Parts: sequence; structure tokens; C-alpha cells
Amino acid sequence: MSNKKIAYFTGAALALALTAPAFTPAAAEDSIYVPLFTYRTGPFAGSGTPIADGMHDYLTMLNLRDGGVGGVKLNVDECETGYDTKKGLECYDAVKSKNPVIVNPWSTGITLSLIPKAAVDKTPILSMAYGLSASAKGDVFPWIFNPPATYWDGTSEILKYIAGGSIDKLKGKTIGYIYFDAGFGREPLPLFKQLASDFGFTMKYYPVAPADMQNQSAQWLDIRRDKPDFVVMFGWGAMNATAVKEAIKAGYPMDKFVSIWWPGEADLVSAGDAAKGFKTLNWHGVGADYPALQDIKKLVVDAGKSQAPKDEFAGVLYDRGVYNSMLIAEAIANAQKLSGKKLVTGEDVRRGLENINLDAARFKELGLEGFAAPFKLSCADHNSHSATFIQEWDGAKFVKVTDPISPDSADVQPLLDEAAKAYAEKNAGWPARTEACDSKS
Amino acid sequence: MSLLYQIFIDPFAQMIASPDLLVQTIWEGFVGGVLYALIALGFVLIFKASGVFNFAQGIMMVFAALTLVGFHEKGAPAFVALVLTIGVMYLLALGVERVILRPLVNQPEISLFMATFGLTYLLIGGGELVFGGNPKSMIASELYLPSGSIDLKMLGGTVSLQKLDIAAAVIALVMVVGLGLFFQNTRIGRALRAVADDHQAALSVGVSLNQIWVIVWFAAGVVALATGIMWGARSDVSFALQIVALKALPVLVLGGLTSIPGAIVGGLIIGVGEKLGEFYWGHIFGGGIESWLAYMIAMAFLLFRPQGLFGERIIERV
Amino acid sequence: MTESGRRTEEVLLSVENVWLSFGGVTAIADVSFDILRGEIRAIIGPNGAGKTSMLNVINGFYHPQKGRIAFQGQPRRRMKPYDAANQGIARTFQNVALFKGMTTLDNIMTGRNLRMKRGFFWQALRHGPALEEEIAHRRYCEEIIDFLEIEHIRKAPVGSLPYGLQKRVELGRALAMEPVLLLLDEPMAGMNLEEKEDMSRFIIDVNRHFGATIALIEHDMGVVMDLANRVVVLEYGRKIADGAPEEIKRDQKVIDAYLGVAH
Amino acid sequence: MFYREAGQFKTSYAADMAIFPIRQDRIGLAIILAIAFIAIPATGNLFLLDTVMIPFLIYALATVGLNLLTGYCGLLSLGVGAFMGVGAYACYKLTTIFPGVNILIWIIASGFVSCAVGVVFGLPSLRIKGFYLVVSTLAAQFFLDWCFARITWLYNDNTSGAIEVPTAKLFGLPITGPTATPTTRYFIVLIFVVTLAWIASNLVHGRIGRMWMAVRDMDIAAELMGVRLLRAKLLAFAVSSFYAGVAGALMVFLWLGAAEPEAFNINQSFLVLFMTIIGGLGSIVGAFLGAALLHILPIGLRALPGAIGLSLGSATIEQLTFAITGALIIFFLIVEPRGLAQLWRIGKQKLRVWPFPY
Repeated sequence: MSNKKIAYFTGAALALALTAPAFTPAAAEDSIYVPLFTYRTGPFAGSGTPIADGMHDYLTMLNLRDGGVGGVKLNVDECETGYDTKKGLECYDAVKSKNPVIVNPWSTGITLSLIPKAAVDKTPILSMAYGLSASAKGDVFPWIFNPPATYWDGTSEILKYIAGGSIDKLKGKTIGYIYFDAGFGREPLPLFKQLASDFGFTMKYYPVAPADMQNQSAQWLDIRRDKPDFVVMFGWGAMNATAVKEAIKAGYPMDKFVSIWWPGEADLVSAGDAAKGFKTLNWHGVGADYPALQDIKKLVVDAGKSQAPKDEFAGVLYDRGVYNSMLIAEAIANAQKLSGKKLVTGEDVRRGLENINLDAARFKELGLEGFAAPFKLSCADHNSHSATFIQEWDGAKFVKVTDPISPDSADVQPLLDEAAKAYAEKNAGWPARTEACDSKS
Repeated sequence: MSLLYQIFIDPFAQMIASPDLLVQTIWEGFVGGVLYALIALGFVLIFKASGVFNFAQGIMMVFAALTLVGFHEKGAPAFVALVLTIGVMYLLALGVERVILRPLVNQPEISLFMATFGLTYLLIGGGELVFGGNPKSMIASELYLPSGSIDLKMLGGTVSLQKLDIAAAVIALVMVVGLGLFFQNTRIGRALRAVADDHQAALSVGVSLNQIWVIVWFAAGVVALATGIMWGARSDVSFALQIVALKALPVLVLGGLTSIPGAIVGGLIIGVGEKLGEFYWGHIFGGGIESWLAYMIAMAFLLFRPQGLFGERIIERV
Repeated sequence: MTESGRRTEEVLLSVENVWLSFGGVTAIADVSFDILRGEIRAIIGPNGAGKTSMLNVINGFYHPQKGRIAFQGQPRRRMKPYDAANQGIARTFQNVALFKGMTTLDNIMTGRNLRMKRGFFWQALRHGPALEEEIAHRRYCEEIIDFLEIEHIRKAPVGSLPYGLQKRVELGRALAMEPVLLLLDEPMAGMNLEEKEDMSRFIIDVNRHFGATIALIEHDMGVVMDLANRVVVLEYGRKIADGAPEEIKRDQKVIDAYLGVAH
Repeated sequence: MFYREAGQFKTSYAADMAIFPIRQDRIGLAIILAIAFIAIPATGNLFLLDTVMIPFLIYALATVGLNLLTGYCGLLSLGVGAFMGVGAYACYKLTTIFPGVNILIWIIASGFVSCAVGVVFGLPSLRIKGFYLVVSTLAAQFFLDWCFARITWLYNDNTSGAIEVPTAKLFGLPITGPTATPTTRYFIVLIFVVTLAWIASNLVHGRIGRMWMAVRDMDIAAELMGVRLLRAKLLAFAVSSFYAGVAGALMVFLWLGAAEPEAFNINQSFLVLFMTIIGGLGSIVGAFLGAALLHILPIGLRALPGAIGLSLGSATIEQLTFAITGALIIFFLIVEPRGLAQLWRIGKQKLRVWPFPY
């Protein structure tokens, strides 16, 4: 018997040994390496998958249609994080050796861990409308970009919307805030506290522990009791769908239920018509009626090169993935212009990002006319604090119901500066910006 | 002082002030408890018969539900899918018995416990591999599960009972009674109890352990399926549910690892207890205490009855 | 009958009118007897007579509802097994209670637990004082191992040992505590003749050379008659006789109650 | 055959009681240490250091700690993750309150904080036994998790709700924060782990270890032999939590660089428990083997398809990794239910008597 055991054991040991060489992957020389941190597994796969597909498919489309960016193929490489910070870091270490030109962590937790590394490893981080709000300040965080809007912008935009114009109309009202009880959901808390005291409305907080994502009846009982005039939600993954169902159970009026920009169709289909009137923020178009998305359909999806199931193609989160990849490509293109090189480095792409200037014309060139509002980044402003609009669930799909609402910068900006300063102070020896600025603005 | 007021007076004042909410809370807790109890029931079945602390019970629930929805997506009519899923659960039971229990029989229980962890990984990986990782909505209407709610005007307010939750409670009841009768009145059931009491003795009177194991694991699988359907219909079917399933542990321990009524009573105590706690006391501590309250309740009970409410008494002899 | 070397007239342990009951069941009813320093005292009686319960009372595992117990002259109220051990009461168990996962040596070394004084810090370093202490006690344990003739299984995990040897190791573990009073619960149960002879020899030597007072429970009357200086007989938790072996042999009550039943 | 103890006569108890009585074992250990201290850093492979070795060592440390509690004292715990968290947050608070003091001191100090918390949650262990104890450790797990999220003081009211790691220096050399090289961090972790593992093996080979094992194997007998059960168990909880605490502090300060409460969630506790059991209960070597299997193997599996030129979706790889890991856990348990450490022992025994079967 135990002879066999030894055999088994040595066998397993060999298996381990075999995998050893895999630890040092080689980098391809003739292409630009663009890693994508995605999660198609775990409790958050529901939100992660369409985003991953959108990001992946747009870049693949560029490779197939234009042979990459500026004639250089993009080496697109997904790494599965499962929305888990440790796995995210593993991915980061795995891709670092292949000199990536940009990193999209797609998790606030991972972003927070990577922010300090970015400057050291000379790799820009694009945390598109998530991550650390304060990282919008380019002079403190030269390597971090979180366009087009921060969570604080989004929060103030939601408040402006429900107030019907300006926040001071909320005086005496009660706002419920149900949130995913982690870095992401806690991000807006200071702003809420601030604004509540400034404008004299009451906040009620309903944290949802990650472990209880799908077990929210207690929170919704609280909401039934407190009867807030509006409920704002920062949810992610399975939390969104559950919240919507519980809201329906609790008989909470859907038209008073507004969410940040993360819910997708998948979160609402199971609720169907009952969820009519549920609103979320968004800043880009939904659907496939854009030349670029048609190209994706033609070259990638129909060619079976995409993992996206037909019904998920060109949904809210899919298109958000596309938007994210569009920024990557744009940054690389700028980098090539600025540096005159074809094979750009992270350093160049950082400059490229600071020079992003997407006006209507440029969107048209990209085959995304009217896909999103124009915006530009600068060395000081890595976010642009763009306006976002409200879209409403009509029982089958999201429809845009408002014009873009601009953030309440007057109140947000000071907090932002403060937070950025605090961060730099807390992290002793935080480097002052040395990176040169070459944007015309 | 005000804290004391918040803790000892205010909640009860609220209960009296709006009894409808109190009833609603208890109902919510009751339904949650029923579902915990069903998961715990699966644990107990297996623990009684094979002495295995089956950690995979929670995952079996998700796996069963996923399989059901998966088959339906692949085009099988709801009830065909249901039958197929039950078949899968049977195969799973067979596999577990062949691959895990048989080789590991008479090994330290911790190893068997560990093996069920392995099973958990296997089911998560396999399940996502086959059915994909993103959450699916349960085919509730196809299975003729009621939807909507009954709103009772009472106690100066409304108490709304989800038809689905009522169905969950009924199904749970049916299963418990069914299992009870099965173990009381069938040959296999008696054999199982014999095994539970003493493996050797059972063997000597010619009960086939392996057969028994397959049966209990299958039974646990069916219970898991029922639980999965119910919970899947309340939220969505995804592996995030496995975390909810952990709540079955305090239930189980509270009820006593070997007692079916224990699992039920424990489930209700935990379910109602945590909801009341969260609803009336949670906000004092900033909310979210539900995530640990259940365990604290169970621990408090254990300090007085280390063997759980209905567990066999542990007598220390030398 | 053997002439025990160190028998004195000093009362080592006295048990007076002890009552013990679990719920409704009375295990020991109004039992009194004493143990003299240096003697070998046998407690006999049919099954369920409360013998083991009596040992459990003596080393503080059970707490009698009524009655007084005095050890080395000090009367004690509810005492913890720890205190009993600390005062030098050691025991072996009816069904061997060794530490199955440990080696013979470690089991016996555990007996030195109370006498090892080095604190956590030195233990963590395992150098200097801790190591010296460890060695000193190891030496003592080796003596016991020699005495019990179990050198060959020194490093063997006890779980795998044959029953007879396990009983011996258990005796060794108790001896390692350098007990004043040694309680043996059926030390020869389930042994064959040679093993019994060995064990008897060990018990006598323990009594003589280690100078331990011994209270033993045993069913084999032959053994009891040979070993014991005095015998107390229990039946249904009551004491029915107490005295020298030959008196007990002749005692009618005992013959009816015990021998009669047994054979 | 090279592995023989023939001719190695022990002339003193000291020699016989040495932790590695056989010469070849001592040589083997020396070689392993040499590889750990010289060969691995020499490769300078960042991935190897940052993703493979540092986490592996940290997990091994936590596993050693849990093994003292579960393997030696027989108390099952699912709260390790939380105790690691206590260490991490304690270290964070201490460093932010007293930035002047060297971080290494605070890492050790945070071990003691977690030690204290561990003792508190160890108290029920006197009454609650076996699987029932799991629930009280789970209570610790979820309650502490909740504290990390809810008590803003713990993370200095960061808007991000996460703890970040400031750059700290030792002799002018950065040892934490982004500028610290993986090699530096690796050496610090390695020294911590080696030292604590050495201490652990000293403990278990001495009086305290015997006391714990006695409680594990037969607590009643242990009590009757003068072991104070509560003390023994609490000591086990204390030491175990200390190890977890240090591991947690190391994890955040020398590996992750920032952490949210999620980093210490229940899955962390499971992982460490798996490592303990797979590695082998009651074995320090086992702790390292277990950590190696469950941390390094998945990394290998993830990298494997790429290495052999197989193109699979990242998700598929992840799911396969899960399934295969699960299968391997079962496989190893069937091969040797007492864990890898037992295989290790059998292997050595075989070598010793080679070429004869016994």
C-alpha cells in the first residue's frame, strides 16, 4: 500500500515540478501588451462577465479591423481575478514581467492595492469610474486615471436628480442609502454626511454585508419602517438583483429607487415588469446602433470569437466594457502620436491618457457618434467629472430619461482635494509628482 | 444612559407601536429560518448515517439549483429538467459513496470533513464550468411556484406574505414530515437509524452501509434541490448563495448535529432571532449585525447545552 | 500473602460516610474506609458496585453529595482532579486511557508534567534550563521504562501497542507522577496468566521500591488475595465487608454477595 | 542508500531528544534553508518571490499557528482569517499612532494583540467540544469581520475603508510600501517564518506540546494527570492567534500593500484550515507541505495551459483550477488520510529500511 502512496506522492510532486517553468512567461516583442483583469467566476461574475466581453471584443475588433492601433497589434490577455484582491495582485505580478502599457483592475480593492505600485512600476492604472475618488487629482496621482466621473460625482448627480435640480430642495427629506459594505459602497459616505449637514436632509444607512448579499430582507424591513423619500443604491454582483426583488416585496416605489451606474439588464430581467421605473446613472449609449459595435458584431461576435452570449451583446455593462477599451485604444493612439514610437510603453500611455480629448468629431471617427458625451483629461484632472444621465428600466430594457446632469462640483471638489492630501500624508513618503506634463491645455 | 434606553426600552416600544412590522419581521425571520433549517436538515441526514460533517451541503444546494436551471436553458421542459436534476443528484450520491466514503471509511472524521471541502471545490469548479459563472434566475413560474403576495390588513398596518415564502414553508413542512415517516416506517429508514446508532451492530444484522450512504446522500441532495429552488426564486441562483448556506452551521449546532427536529427548531430560532436582532437592535451598532448574530446566538445556547438543544447528552466516564 | 515492606499504621486517606448519586441513581451509599500509608488496599465487588465511582471520588473527578474525605490528614471539600494530582494521587483506568497519538516515552513524560517548572519562554527556546530539565526528567522516565521492561517500545506510538503493553505503559505514566497514592482500576483485566504474573510483580515492586500506597480494583480473587493487605467489599454502592483477605474469604455476606455470584 | 541512521549512536539523551535526531535530516534541513536563503533570492524572479514564495511563507506561518491549535490541541477553528485580520489592523493602528517606532516591532506587537483576542474567543472551548466548537470560532470570524468594516477608527476613517501601508525603512532600506523590493520583503518574511517555525517545533517537542497532545487525545485523563484543561486550551488559542496575527500583519504590510476587510473573510479561514489538514494535523513540516500544495499548485495550474501552449479562457482556467484542486484534495486524503506529513514519514521510513520492505 504505502509503496503505492510514495508513487502517488512523487507523481504529484512531478506534476508540481512540471508547472514550475510556467511561472516565467515570455513577452511578445512585436505587439503592445494589454492585460485585462476580468472576473467571469465567483459571486460577482454576473456583473463582471459582460464587462469582460465588451472590453475584450472591442480590442479584438481593432486587431481584426485595423490590425491593432497605429498598425501595431494589441496582445490582449485576460487574467481572472474573481473580484478577489489577492488574485488580482497575483494577476498584476504575472503581467508585470510582460511590460503592460496599462492596467484595468476592475475592482476597487485591487485598485487600492495597486495605486502605490503604479508609480514605481511605471504602469498607468485606468480605474474607469471606480476606485479611489481622490485619484482624480493628477498632480497627486500622476499614474491613476478614473474618468469620466467619480463615485462622489455620481452621488451628487443622483441627489441633484431626485431633488429635481438643486440639492437644497432636499431639505427636510429623508434619503436611504443601501450599499455594498466594502470599500466601494463606503466611498460616498463622507459626501453624504457632508451634504446632509449642508443641505439639511436626513440620511439613513443600510449596509449590506458581502456575506448577506442575497439575504437583504432585514435591510428592506428597515426601509419599510423608516419610509425614506428616496433610496440610493451602490450595489454590485448578486446584490443588485436581490435588492430589486426585495424592494418589490417591500412594496417600495420603484421610481424612487435610484442606483449608481453598475446595475445591468441581467440584474433586472428576473424581476421583469415589476421593476419598471427603477433608475440608474449611465454616461454612454446602450445597444448596438453604432458603427463600431456593428463591426464588433460582424468581426467578433458573429465570427464566434466572443464569449458573449447573443442576449448579453451590447447591453449596458457590455457597452461599458467597450467604452473602457475605447479609452485604452485612444490612450495608446495618443501615446504613439506623442512619442513617435509604434511600440509604446506604460510611460507613454500615461501621457497618452493625460492627453485624451474625445470631442464629438473624434467619437464619430471612432464609429461611436453620440455614444457618450465629449470629455478631455489633463495633467491636473484625471477624471473630467463628466455629467451623467439617468436611465430607466421599462420592463425589458434601459431607456435614457434625462439629459446629462453635471456633478455638484462646488461641494465635491473641496472634499476631493482634502482626501487626496490626506492620502498622501497617510502614506509616508508619497512621491510628489515629477512626471513632466505635455498636454496643451 | 441613552444607549441603555436604545437597547432595553426603545425596541420594545417600537414593537408595541407598530405590531404589523413586528409580525412582518417575525414572518421574514420565519421564512429565512425555514430555509436554513432545510440546509441543516441535509447536514443532519448525512451526519446521522455516515458520521460525516458534510460541509458541501450548501454547495449541493447551489449545484442542484444551477443544474435545474441549466437543463431548462438547454431546452428541457421544467419538469423534465426537475427529474433530470434529481437524477444528477442520485449520480452525485453514488459518486460520493464510491469515491469518497468507501475509501475513507473508518478514517478520522476530520479527514472526511476535509474531503467534503474537496467536494465543495469540485462542485463549484465543475458547476461553473458547465453552467457558467453568472447568476441565473430560477424557473419559478415554470415550476408553478406562486408569485406575488397576500397583503393582510391587520394591527393597524399591512403584513404582506409572499406566496412564494408560504410555498417554501409548506414544502419544508412536507419534506420534514415525509422524511420522518420514511425513517420511522420503512425498512431502509429503520436500517438507517440502526446505522446511526452503531455501525458494527448494523453491519452484523446485514444492513449494507454503502446502500444506506447512497440513500442518505441522495435524500440530502433532494433536500438541497428543494432549498435551492426556494432560495433561487427569492434571489438569483449563483454561487454567492453558498455564503448564505453557511448560516446552516449555527442552526445545525444549535439543534444538535444528530436531531432532525433540532434542525427545524434551530433554524426557526436562528432565523427569527437574527431578523429581530437586526431589525430592532442592529441600527444601534450601525447595522449589519445579522452577519454574526446567528453565531453568537448559537454560541450562547451552547454554553448552557454543549450538545445542542436536541443532541444526545455527552456523559464523561472513565 | 505477601508481607508489604513499608506498611505503616498512619492513615493516608480516610473516606467517611460518602454518598454519591447521579440524578436518582445512587452509586455510593454511606461508605467509609481508610487506606494506610504503604499498604496495598483492594476494593472488590460485583459489577456496578460503585468501585470505579469510588476511585473517581477519591481523585476528585466526581464530587460526593455527602461525606468527608481526608488525604494526608487534610480534609477536603470539592477538589479538582488537578489538586488531587498535585497532592500525589495518580491512577490508571479500567479501559486504558492512554494518549493514543503519542509515543510511549511521551506518555510517560506527561506524568512529569506537574514537576516540570520551566516557563513558556524557556520552553520556546528549548535551550539552557528547559533542556536540562527535559533531560533530568527523561532520565527519571527511562528508569521507569527499564523497571517496566518496555525499552523496546520507547518510541512506538501507544495506539499500535498490544493491550497488555498499553496497561503497562499506563502504569508507567502513573508512576512518573511519583504518586503518594496510586489508584489501579482493574490493572489485570483481560490479561493472560503470564501478563498477570508480570503485572502483579510490578505492583508489588511499585509498592516496595517506589514506596507508593496502592488502592486497586480487581476481579481476579486469586490476585487480590495474594497482593492486598486489606480488602474492602462493595455491593450496590454499600460497604458489606472490610478486613484482611482471609477474613474476607470467610465472610458469609461476601461469599453470598460476591463469590457466590461470581463463580 | 544515502538515508541511513546505521552507525549513528546516540550517547546522550540530549542527542536522542534533538528535533532532528538523524544526521541526514539535519543535512536536508541545511540544504532547504540554503535554497530558501540563497538560491531563491538569487533567481531574482519577481513573480517567484512576490506571488509564489512570500504568500506561501505567510500562509505556512498561519498554518503552523492553526496546527498548534487544531493539530496538537485538537481544537477545530474556522476563525484564523479574522485573527490574521486582527494582526493586520492592530499593526496598521500601531504604525499610524506611533510612526516613529520600527515596523518590525509593531508586527510582533500586533501578534500579541491578536493573541489577546484569541484568548477571549477561546474561552467557550472549555465547555464546547468538537465540531460544536466550530460555531464559536465562526462567531469570532464574522464578528471581527464586521468590526473591520464597521469600526471606522480601525482604518482611521479612510474614505476607502481600506488600510494602506506607508513606506517604512530599516537601516535606510525600505522594507514596506511600493519602493521595497520583493527580495527585501522576502527576506524579512523568511526570517519571521523560520524563527517562529523553530519556536513552534520547540514548543511541541517539550512539556507544553505534550500537554496539548494529552488534551487532544484524552482530555479527562490529562485532567486527572494534573493538566489544567482551560489553561492548556487557552494557551493553545493564544499561541495560535499570535501566529495568525503576525501572519496577518506580514500579509498586509509585506505582501498586499493594502487591504479591505474582505481580505480576511471566511474563505481565508477555510484556506488555512485546508492547508493544516491536507498538510497533516500535528506536524510542523506538514504545515509547510499543506501551504505549498494549496497555494503553489493552483498558481501552477493557472500558468500551465499557457506554458504548454494551450489557449483557454481565463475563466475556464479558473474553474478548472477549482475543480482540480478539489479533486486533488480528495485524492490526497484517500492516498493518506493523515495528510502529506504522514506520506513524508512513510517515505523516510521506506528510505531507512531500503531495499527491504520493513
